[in-house]
Amino acid sequence: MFEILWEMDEYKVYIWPSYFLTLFCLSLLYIRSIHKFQKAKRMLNQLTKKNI
Amino acid sequence: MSSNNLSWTLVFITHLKRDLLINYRSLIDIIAIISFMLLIIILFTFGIGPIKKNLDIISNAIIWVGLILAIIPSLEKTLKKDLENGWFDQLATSSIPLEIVLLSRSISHWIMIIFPLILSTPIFLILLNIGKEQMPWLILGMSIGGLAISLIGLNGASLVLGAKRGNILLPILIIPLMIPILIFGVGINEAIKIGQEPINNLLLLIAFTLIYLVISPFISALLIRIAIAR
Amino acid sequence: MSSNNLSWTLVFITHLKRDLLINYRSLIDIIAIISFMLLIIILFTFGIGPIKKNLDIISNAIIWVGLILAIIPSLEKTLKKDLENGWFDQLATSSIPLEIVLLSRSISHWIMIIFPLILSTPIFLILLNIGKEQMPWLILGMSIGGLAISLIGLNGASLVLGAKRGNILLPILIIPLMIPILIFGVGINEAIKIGQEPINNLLLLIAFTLIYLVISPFISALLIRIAIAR
Amino acid sequence: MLELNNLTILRGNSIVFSNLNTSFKSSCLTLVKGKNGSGKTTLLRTIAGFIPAEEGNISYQNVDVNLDKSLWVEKLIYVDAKKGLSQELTVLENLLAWLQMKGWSTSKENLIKALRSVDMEKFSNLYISQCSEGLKKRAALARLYFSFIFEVKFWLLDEPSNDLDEKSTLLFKELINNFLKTNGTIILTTHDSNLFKRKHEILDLDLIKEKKMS
Amino acid sequence: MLELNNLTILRGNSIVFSNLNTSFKSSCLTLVKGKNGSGKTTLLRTIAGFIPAEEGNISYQNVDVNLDKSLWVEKLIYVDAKKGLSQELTVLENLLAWLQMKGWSTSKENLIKALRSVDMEKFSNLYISQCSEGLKKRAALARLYFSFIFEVKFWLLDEPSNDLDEKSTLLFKELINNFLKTNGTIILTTHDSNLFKRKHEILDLDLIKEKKMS
Amino acid sequence: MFDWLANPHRFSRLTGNLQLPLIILSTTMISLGLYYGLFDSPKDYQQGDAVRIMYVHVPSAWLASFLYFSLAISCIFYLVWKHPLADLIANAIAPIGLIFSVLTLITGSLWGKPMWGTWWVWDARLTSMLILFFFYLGFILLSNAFERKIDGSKTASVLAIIGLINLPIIKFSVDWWHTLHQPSSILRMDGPSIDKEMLFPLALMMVGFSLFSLYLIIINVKTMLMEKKCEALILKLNLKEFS
Ligand code: HEM
Ligand SMILES: Nc1ncnc2c1ncn2[C@@H]1O[C@H](COP(=O)(O)OP(=O)(O)OP(=O)(O)O)[C@@H](O)[C@H]1O
Ligand SMILES: Nc1ncnc2c1ncn2[C@@H]1O[C@H](COP(=O)(O)OP(=O)(O)OP(=O)(O)O)[C@@H](O)[C@H]1O
Ligand SMILES: [Mg+2]
Ligand SMILES: [Mg+2]
Repeated sequence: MFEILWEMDEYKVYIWPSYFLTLFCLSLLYIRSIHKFQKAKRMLNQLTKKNI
Repeated sequence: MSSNNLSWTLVFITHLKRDLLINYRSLIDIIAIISFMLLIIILFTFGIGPIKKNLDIISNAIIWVGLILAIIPSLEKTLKKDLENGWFDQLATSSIPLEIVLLSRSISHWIMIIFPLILSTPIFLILLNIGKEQMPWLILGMSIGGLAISLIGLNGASLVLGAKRGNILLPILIIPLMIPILIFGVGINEAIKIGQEPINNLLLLIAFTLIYLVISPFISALLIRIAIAR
Repeated sequence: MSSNNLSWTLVFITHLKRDLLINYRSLIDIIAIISFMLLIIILFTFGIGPIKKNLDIISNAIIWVGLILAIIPSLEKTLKKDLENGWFDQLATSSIPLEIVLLSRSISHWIMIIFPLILSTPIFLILLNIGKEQMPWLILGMSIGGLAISLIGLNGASLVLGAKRGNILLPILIIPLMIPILIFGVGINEAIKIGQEPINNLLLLIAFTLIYLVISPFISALLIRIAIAR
Repeated sequence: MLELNNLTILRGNSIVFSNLNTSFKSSCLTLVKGKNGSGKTTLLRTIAGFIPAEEGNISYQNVDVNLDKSLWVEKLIYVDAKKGLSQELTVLENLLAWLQMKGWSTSKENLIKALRSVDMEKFSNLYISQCSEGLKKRAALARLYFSFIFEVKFWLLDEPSNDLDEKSTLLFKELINNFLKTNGTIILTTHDSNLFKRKHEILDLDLIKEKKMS
Repeated sequence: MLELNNLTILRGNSIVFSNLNTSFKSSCLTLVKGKNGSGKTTLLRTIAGFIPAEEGNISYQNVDVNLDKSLWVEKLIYVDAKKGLSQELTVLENLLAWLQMKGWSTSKENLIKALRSVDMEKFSNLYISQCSEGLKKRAALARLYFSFIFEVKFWLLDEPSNDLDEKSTLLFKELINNFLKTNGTIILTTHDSNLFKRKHEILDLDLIKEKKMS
Repeated sequence: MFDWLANPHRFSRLTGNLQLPLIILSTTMISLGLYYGLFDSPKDYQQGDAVRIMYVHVPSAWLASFLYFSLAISCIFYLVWKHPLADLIANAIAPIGLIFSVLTLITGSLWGKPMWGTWWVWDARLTSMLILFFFYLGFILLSNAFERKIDGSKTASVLAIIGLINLPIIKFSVDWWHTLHQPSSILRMDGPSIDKEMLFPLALMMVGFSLFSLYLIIINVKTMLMEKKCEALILKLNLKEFS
């Protein structure tokens, strides 16, 4: 099955980057949102503590 | 004595008068804007070199792109000053509909920035040696498209009103909106050049301008109300 | 404790820091300036039409003209604000030579406006499909020519300082001075394109830039002293 | 009778003042006092309807002014440090532009009178860019005169007495007295505690805040 | 001992004042008075060397200050309505930038002290764009404190007391007294005739002009 | 719909039990799509393996366009009915849409190079995507360009709506522009002749991407809701200083 990788020889320079880039961007978005989410959560907890 | 008794056209006129008086007391601006346009043209002719054939290919493009780029510096000030010196605060203490005031702004911008450029088209034609049979169409196109440019420009100016570094944001926001004008405008002359009917492009240009003539003042007014509330 | 004991390089650094801090707190300006350049390119292609052959003729011209036009909006603010809020008055009450302050201004302008544009040349090359063998030369040319552009730009900015509607006057004053840069810059790439030696144009560009590196700060300083006296 | 019903105003994300209750009687002069940053300017701008209130409302004759904003704003004249003068116009032209903006048309005499009321007629053709600070201020204050011709009920003045020389200060006070006679309401901010000998209310924002504390 | 020897100054094409002769002793406070447009600001700007004199000269210890301008301007601090603060920086950053511009380097403590001297340390991180008028003014006046650390001989202050609340006015006066003790010279313009109880010279431009008339 | 969702608690509750399924579903679909796209789908008879780029290119293109539409709609909701939630949603969408438009452009270029021998052509679809990118950019820049967030939100919403009106006009005008100049033959982009074995991974990716974006939007909105809560609490603290 994986010989297909070597079949698409002259195109892989175009195919691989596009796939990797796509995945990279998606994961970037994911990490960013999660990170901001956690940060907000932490801050919220602190503030609620302060208010009580 | 409330302003409601005043007919709106009167309001329109008075504001038009003020704008013209303020921004364009001196001839300098008019000369300046024309020379700016000329310089853009010159820059290009130097950029592509003297070969006539090449010039012909892009002459129309240069004129229209020049028109769009030339007016950008003039835009920001049109509203920003009046926000900073508190004039809009004063406007907010009167019952005149902002929409009218802003329409008059666009018109005054057209009169003082676009119109001079239109008057000086002959010079551009000579510099870019465009055949004179093109002239009437060019002038027609520029006057109509120019109005759209002013209207869009005002929207842009009110978008960046009070924004940090608005002068740098402005071009990004408005240039995309200008593309149709450019395409239809150039289209007119390209059609002439290859001996086709320019009428379709002209109609499209007119339609586009009319749309903006209707919506632009409302958009700007909305934005300025937001700006004053700061 | 008088500033004479301070080494001028130190002065230079501190002012550079302040400028960068003020004008460029954010990425926004960099993104903005690049997008502006991109939009200018887009405008032109729409003006000229999609035919590759035509595009090739003016691709280099577009990049250089784009560079010159793109930086214009960023120029005015660099000095005007500091005149209005009285910062230059304060400068005038210190014994630091204005020349150095202004040199640092040009450099900060280069760093924050020109440099990002240079970094993004690949995008421009793709859009205008310019062969990549041109790239190193284009980058070299833009970095050197760009410095000259910043220096000239600052002169222009100080020339219109305190002038009514300076933002409109500015382009007229500086564009003529930029024409040599344009010619040499485009010259480099045209030479490459037709397989000649670009070295002559490059040398001319360097020479021109060096000249301005020397005289520009003095001119600006002179002009600002005049502006303060108003 | 203008009433502020527990007004809360934000500037940025910070509260300038909260649950402010007070009222301004007609034919009565109120000095808004308070230390720097206590919110005087903010208060005036809110009353003038520039800054939306976060909570509470402003009512004139028991009607919320935001119901018909334009009706409300027509009744007031607002002058602050920004003044709303454009550098490229002369003093007279600025005044004219302002009148037309208000939608008022008047005779040449009245214009002259207005300028004279702040002793500016000899500067009427000076460009604002050539005016000294005090002259600019007076050019802005000349507008107040028209409250005697058209129906204006409120003056909102932010530190009007700054930059004014003795003589024009007197003229300004005269304007105030006349306006109070035509039972108008004046709300002005100042730091000069002995500006007015005449009787006047005082709204001290600091005091109010202290009360809140305790 | 600073002397103005028949100084004539134009603004635009009009003479603001002509053949002005006067002198300012050290450790002495001079109030410049005069009606709006009489030329107070112009005078200060001329002494600070911003506006070139049409005729006459300014001499300090019998040396024309224009011979070595930079030496002269180093000795003075000038604060006016424009203040020289940039909106994009915080109060502290502005002060720092100003110090570096002056070519002075100092310790963190001194910065804090300077801010405290006008009661600004709690606002030190507020952006100027978010400051009220009075806070801006105080941010500008904080510079004066450094005259006690570096050698400054002159303060040229154009209506410094505007917008200041009671408390900061007192602090400001304290600064003035201390500076006079270190025998500095202060020239300031104001319209508030009863600003200073302490003894001070008065330079009344109107009087001078009247004298010229007769 | 917004009315009903406007209440943040209801929003959280409703979306709370949506998140997990969303993320699982989307990741599995995408990874399946990747597998089929790369290894287990036929070549195009004329494009060869290059057609595999389509599986990332087309979904991104589609999402970029769709997301902008929904962004503009929520901006209208925000301006007209003043729903704070609508503003949050718009702000949550913007960066995602931006990324997808960039992806479209880059993968597109990577596709164009082998097919047309050029990275870029001034085709209507490409260009309007580029313009769309600028509208996303403008929206983000503008909404952060003000001292107070709400000013930014309001202004940027207006911009988004302007874009909604103009994007079709621009796209039309660019098409028109092509008819003026004789369109060059090779540079046509009406996609490959898609057979159903290609359609399957394409569909997988499309749905996967959409669900993934939905998940991200929910997360971002929740984050912003919490940030708002924080601001409110800070205000409360300030209030305590007064009373
Ligand atoms: C052989 C080359 C290409 C093929 C076969 C191709 C095919 C496609 C297909 C089938 C679509 C989906 C159509 C739709 O969503 O309506 C699409 C959309 C798109 N492609 Fe390509 N593409 C190619 C190259 C490129 C290139 C080089 C770019 C840009 C650099 C590009 C940019 C886009 C954009 C922006 C869209 C979205 C347009 C829209 O949805 O309205 N494509 N392409
Ligand atoms: N830029 C200028 N161009 C021309 N004339 C000017 C300019 N600035 C000021 N003047 C004129 O110079 C005179 C003095 O101005 P100046 O600002 O010194 O007055 P001042 O004493 O400071 O008044 P104020 O008490 O209002 O501050 C005024 O008559 C003014 O009209
Ligand atoms: N644009 C702004 N953004 C954020 N905060 C602001 C803004 N403008 C003012 N503030 C804050 O609001 C508060 C009140 O400002 P305001 O100008 O009303 O004070 P003030 O009473 O007029 O002070 P002053 O006596 O100095 O004029 C101040 O703490 C100030 O820091
Ligand atoms: Mg105030
Ligand atoms: Mg003065």
